[in-house]
Amino acid sequence: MIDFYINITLLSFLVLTAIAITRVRNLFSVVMLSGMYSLLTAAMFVMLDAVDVAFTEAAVGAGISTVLMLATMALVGEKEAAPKKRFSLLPITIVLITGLVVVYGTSDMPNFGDPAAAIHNHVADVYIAESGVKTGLPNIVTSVLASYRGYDTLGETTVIFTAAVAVMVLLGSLIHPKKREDEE
Amino acid sequence: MSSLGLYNYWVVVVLMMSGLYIVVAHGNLVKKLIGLNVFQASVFMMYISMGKVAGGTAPILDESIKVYSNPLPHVLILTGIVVGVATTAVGAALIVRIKRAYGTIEEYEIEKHEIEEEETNAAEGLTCF
Amino acid sequence: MIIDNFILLSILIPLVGSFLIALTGRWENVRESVTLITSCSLFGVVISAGSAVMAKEKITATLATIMPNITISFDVEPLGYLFACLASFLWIVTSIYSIGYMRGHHEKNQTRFYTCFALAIMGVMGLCFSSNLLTLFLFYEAITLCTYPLVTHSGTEEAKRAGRTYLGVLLATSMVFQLPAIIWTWVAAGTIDFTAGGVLNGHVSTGLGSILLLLFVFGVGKAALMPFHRWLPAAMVAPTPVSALLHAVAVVKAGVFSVLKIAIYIFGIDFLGLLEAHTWLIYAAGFTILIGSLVAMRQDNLKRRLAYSTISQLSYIVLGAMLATKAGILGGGMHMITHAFGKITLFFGAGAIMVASHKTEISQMKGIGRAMPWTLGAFLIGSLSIIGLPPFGGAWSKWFLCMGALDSGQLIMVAVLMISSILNVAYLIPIVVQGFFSELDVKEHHAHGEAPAFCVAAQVITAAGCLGLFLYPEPVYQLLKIIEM
Amino acid sequence: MNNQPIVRIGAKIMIPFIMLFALYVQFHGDFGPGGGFQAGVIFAASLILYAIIYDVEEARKIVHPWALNIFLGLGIILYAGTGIAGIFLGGNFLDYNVLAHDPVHGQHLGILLVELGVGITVTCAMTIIFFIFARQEH
Amino acid sequence: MLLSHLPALQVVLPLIAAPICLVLHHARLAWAWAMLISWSAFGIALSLLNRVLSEGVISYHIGKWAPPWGIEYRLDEASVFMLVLVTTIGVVVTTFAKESVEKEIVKEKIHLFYTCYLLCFAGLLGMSITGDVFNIFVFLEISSLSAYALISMSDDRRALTASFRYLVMGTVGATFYIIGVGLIYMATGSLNIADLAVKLPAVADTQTVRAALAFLIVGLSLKLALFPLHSWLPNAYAYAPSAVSAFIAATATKVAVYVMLRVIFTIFGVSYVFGTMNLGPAILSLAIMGMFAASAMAISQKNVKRLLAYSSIAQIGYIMLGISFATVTGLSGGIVHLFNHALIKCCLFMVMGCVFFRINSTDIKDMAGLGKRMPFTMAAFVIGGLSLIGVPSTVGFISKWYLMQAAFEAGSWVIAIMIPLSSLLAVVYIWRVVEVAYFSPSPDGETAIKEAPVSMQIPIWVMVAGIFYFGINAEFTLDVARRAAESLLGGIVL
Repeated sequence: MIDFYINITLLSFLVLTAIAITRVRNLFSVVMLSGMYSLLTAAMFVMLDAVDVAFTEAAVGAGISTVLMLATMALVGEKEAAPKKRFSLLPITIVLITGLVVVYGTSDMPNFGDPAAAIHNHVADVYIAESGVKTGLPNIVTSVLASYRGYDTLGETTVIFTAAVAVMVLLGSLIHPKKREDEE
Repeated sequence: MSSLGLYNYWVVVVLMMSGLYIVVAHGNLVKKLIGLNVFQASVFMMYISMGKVAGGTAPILDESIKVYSNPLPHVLILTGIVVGVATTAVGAALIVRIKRAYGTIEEYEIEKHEIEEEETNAAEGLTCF
Repeated sequence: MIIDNFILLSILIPLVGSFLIALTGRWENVRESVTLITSCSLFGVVISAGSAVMAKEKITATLATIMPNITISFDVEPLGYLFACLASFLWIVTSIYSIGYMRGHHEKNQTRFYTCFALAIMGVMGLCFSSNLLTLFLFYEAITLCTYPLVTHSGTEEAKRAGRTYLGVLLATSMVFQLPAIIWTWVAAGTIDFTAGGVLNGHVSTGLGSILLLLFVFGVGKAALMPFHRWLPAAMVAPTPVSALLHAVAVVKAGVFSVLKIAIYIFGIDFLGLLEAHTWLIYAAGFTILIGSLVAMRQDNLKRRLAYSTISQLSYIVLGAMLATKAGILGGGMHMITHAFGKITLFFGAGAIMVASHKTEISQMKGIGRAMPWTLGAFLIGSLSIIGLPPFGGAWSKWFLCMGALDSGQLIMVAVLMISSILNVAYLIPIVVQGFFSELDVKEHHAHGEAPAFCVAAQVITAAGCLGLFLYPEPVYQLLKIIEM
Repeated sequence: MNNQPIVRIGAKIMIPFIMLFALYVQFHGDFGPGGGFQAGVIFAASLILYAIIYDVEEARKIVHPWALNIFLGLGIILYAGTGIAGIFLGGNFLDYNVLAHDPVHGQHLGILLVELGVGITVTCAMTIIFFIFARQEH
Repeated sequence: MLLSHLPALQVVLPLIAAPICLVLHHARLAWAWAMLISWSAFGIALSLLNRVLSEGVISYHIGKWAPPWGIEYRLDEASVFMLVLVTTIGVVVTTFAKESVEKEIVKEKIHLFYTCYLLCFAGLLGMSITGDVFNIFVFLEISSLSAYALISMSDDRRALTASFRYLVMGTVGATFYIIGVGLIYMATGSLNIADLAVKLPAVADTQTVRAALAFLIVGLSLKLALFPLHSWLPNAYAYAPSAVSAFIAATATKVAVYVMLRVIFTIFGVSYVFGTMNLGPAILSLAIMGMFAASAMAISQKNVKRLLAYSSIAQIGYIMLGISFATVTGLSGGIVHLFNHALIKCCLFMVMGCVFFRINSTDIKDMAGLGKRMPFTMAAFVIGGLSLIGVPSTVGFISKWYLMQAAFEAGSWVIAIMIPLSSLLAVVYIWRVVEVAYFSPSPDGETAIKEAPVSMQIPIWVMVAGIFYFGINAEFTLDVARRAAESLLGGIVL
């Protein structure tokens, strides 16, 4: 039962953080809050048995992303202007509809954690049953990531590569000695 | 744990909505980007929640364990997180450039600049025709 | 050899000609020689197949298969052949005329003019020999696009506006009415080939048939049936040879030719007669005939008056097709020829006056006949032919049209034809009369003589044609008679 | 932060340990949580830490930008190369079974190699991205 | 031996080529490298096309893991059609890019340009070839991220905001897609497309699957710029470097359409989407609204590239219109239009590249008298424009014919008339440009403008030749499209 309470607590904190992010207008606080959000998410992932994901989320979400956003903020300033537009119904509508559709979709799903759900009994069961024998690795996530779905991971690596190249494109490559950007 | 029912998913929905709301409603580009992160993170949580098996443990094989949580969502979300940070990096770089080009990162001010640019163009156009 | 590749040759010659014209544009004498040679050889090729057509030999050619079972293909049938002869012959005459006109008028961009002209003729040739609706549509659109630069030739704001109307009306009608009708026919009948007796009978109800007929007839915007006639007066900003050949002969006749062809080979006159819509269209044509003439009377600009006259005359042919009788088709086909000769003569006259005296308004043309007797003489002959008086070609076609109207019991239409003839007299003859008998307005303008020799020659030829068509209508009559309906 | 000796010395001590931890995560990923991606991020973190403490231009001297660029791509090439090696050894693309005599060994080797590829690319990518951001002027 | 692994090489080749291109660091060298790779990819695509047409579906198991456990490449007529399309455009645009990029992009960044270009290329190929819904997402992101970078490379500062807006909307779209994938994954436990098609019918009547369909369609609609989710597109196309506009306009949205086709027809099946859920009318009305609204907006544009971008949105409407009929004719019309429109838009954007190359602007007002000064370039514009309008003997006519035929067969002649009506709007916006270019006097006192370089002319005229060739002899494209449509409508590809 302790799991249950931890779970509830974490989720409540997540909601609070998310709402705080929408309200706060100091970007520095927002970035910090989003780092917190990532850490809470990571903790949540641990609760849900996704240790690899938790590790990654902690390293990326709370680490790299936060550092990156801080670096950005150092360059662009940290104050968000007060909303100039009148309160508009459109965003609320879009968000509500999206939320309702997700609720609609999830409410027909098997209960949370239900071992009989289709998701656990079609593809994943085979991974659990045979990956240890076929790859010799105890970490199923690693064997699925690198071998069964190794192609996805190749793509993922390429995505990171693309991001690095894109940043070079936008802000100038490291190779060139430091100088002011030539665009302006 | 089964008493939770679908509670987990619905909390995720709330997170998702707040993330999307930031993206749609806020004009500050940094905030938008963070909203995008929140939105994506909540989707990741939805996936991981789907992979949870009651009474299961992390999918690392061990003699003594019988029930494991579903590893596939974990794999997918690992990829998802990477994609997310990649997007954040590109977005942040774009914001830095936009700040330099326009002197602001508020959407409506940028729009104002662009409309002005368009109008000066149009004025030139009229003299030409 | 020539007969085998006759169709492709007759399309290729103007195409190659246009390329050569574009290439030799720098030397105007060479360029104009090329034009003349091209037009003469085209006419030669076309005429050489005459006996084969008379003997009902099957001449076909397929260029490409666009979509499964839909091809770009050609065959020769009498109606199309007749039109091809007409267009290729008048192209020679117009080429002669153009040389005089364009030089006399010091026009710019003459190379573009001759190139597009040749391309338009290519379009007409393709249209004449098309053996299915798609090919017809293809060349129909090609004509529209090739003549657009001719309409906007001068590049003035007025010309551009006219070009917009021209392109807008022609493309809009063809794309919004004609193309859907073609595809609907394809979906309903499974074929869009021109077939003797029609293809629609038995595949569509008379209700749908009526809708299709309306779509087709209004879709052929070049037939200038009201209310889709606006493009024709607008096109009058083009240089006069364009108005003469294209907007009195090639383009507009391409329109009515398409109507005739669709009526005969897609609907079939039997099925056509069953359709509700053919009566409506008869009235629409009658309406256009009368209103066109009435509007023509009110125009002071000579070319515009002639344009409205053309609108009115074109509806004779549409009327002939819609009567759904053999005599009607015969009259329509014949009117296509006789009106062409008559109207081209009139336009030549208008152009000649413009070159020689720079006058465009009828009210300025008092006494002009004394300075330009040849021009105005030819103009008179053209007018008489249009009115339908013997001994000129127009008399025959009006006769047959009246016969057709009587055959199908449309007495009102007989009356319309009569009234229209009177109106023709009213808007054409005063021009000649004031030209010959009023005093020349000397103080306004410098004295001028007859138009350039090239122009006069062309007018004489076409005026002689009007006479010839009355005396020897036999070939035309024979060709039209062997159309299988 | 050149005038903060405590931070500088602290960092100097920590950086090797962070790197060591990264290596542990890299190669222990087969058994416990971790793997190329996490290792790459941690390794990059050590370099980023160095750059924060000692300025980016200093860090650039240690990890040469050219090397970063080359290794950035090398990771992918290592990954895809392992896959292509599978083709040349008679399997499909990314088929590790054929890499060694025994399929399980092959899998082991293959996973090791591709994880290494991921690690290299991620390290370089993260480092590059941060360095570029850090040397922008206001 | 390599021959049987061509499906893998198709994507991996440009993927490996990108990092190599990054270190080449020399403008010409990078270009030559990209050229080599795109030609090789083109060759691979053709040989795959040949194999699929003669032997049927190819299934390639990556890592020899049998689907649904491993990732499968599944090549049927539809996917191979996309491969050929993307690689053709790739070859053409790479040829074109040489001079254009040298002019528009600073020298030190040219190798980065080609790196991104190859990545985008690889991403699009990966999306077309894969048989796994999650893998589609990964490659979607590769192509999108590189596209954001490519777009932002232009000199115009508006390209930056356009790119950012694209990034935000594209990411939201991709995340929606991921939510949809998650929901169907939850319902079936599978990610493999063919496997999903087998598994879904059993659970089709659940809210989860319905919600999944909604998310997938909305997410992909964002990506393919279906009206009214198009707002990222006009600026992105208008202010990107010319070569990028040509490439992305011809491929990116098209591949998204292809993924949409996969989702609708292969995964969910036509009877579910159009029968049970009855989405046909919704797609149809959005398509028609897009056709008219976007064309109308195109008319009021001052910048020709922006005009063409709006026209692209309208053309997406045509494609979706064909899909919404869910008949063989309609679908093959849509697929053929996909191909045809790619040819046309690629050609037109390249023409604008040439114009920009010489006069540094793509505003209509600056194009006065250009018909005389750049005769070949502008002739290509006219031909492309006519094809966009749908004049017979060009490719645009073929697709319009098929779409109208589909409309008549579906018994809705009102829609059939809508198609040419919206083409009339195309006449208006194309003719605005034509009139200025041909019938307005060129501004005086300006230095003489030369025709664009030959290396930029050749790809344009290759496209023009394609516009005519496939417009006069469409049997091949129609045949492939028809087979693709049949295989899509047949549910699971056998």
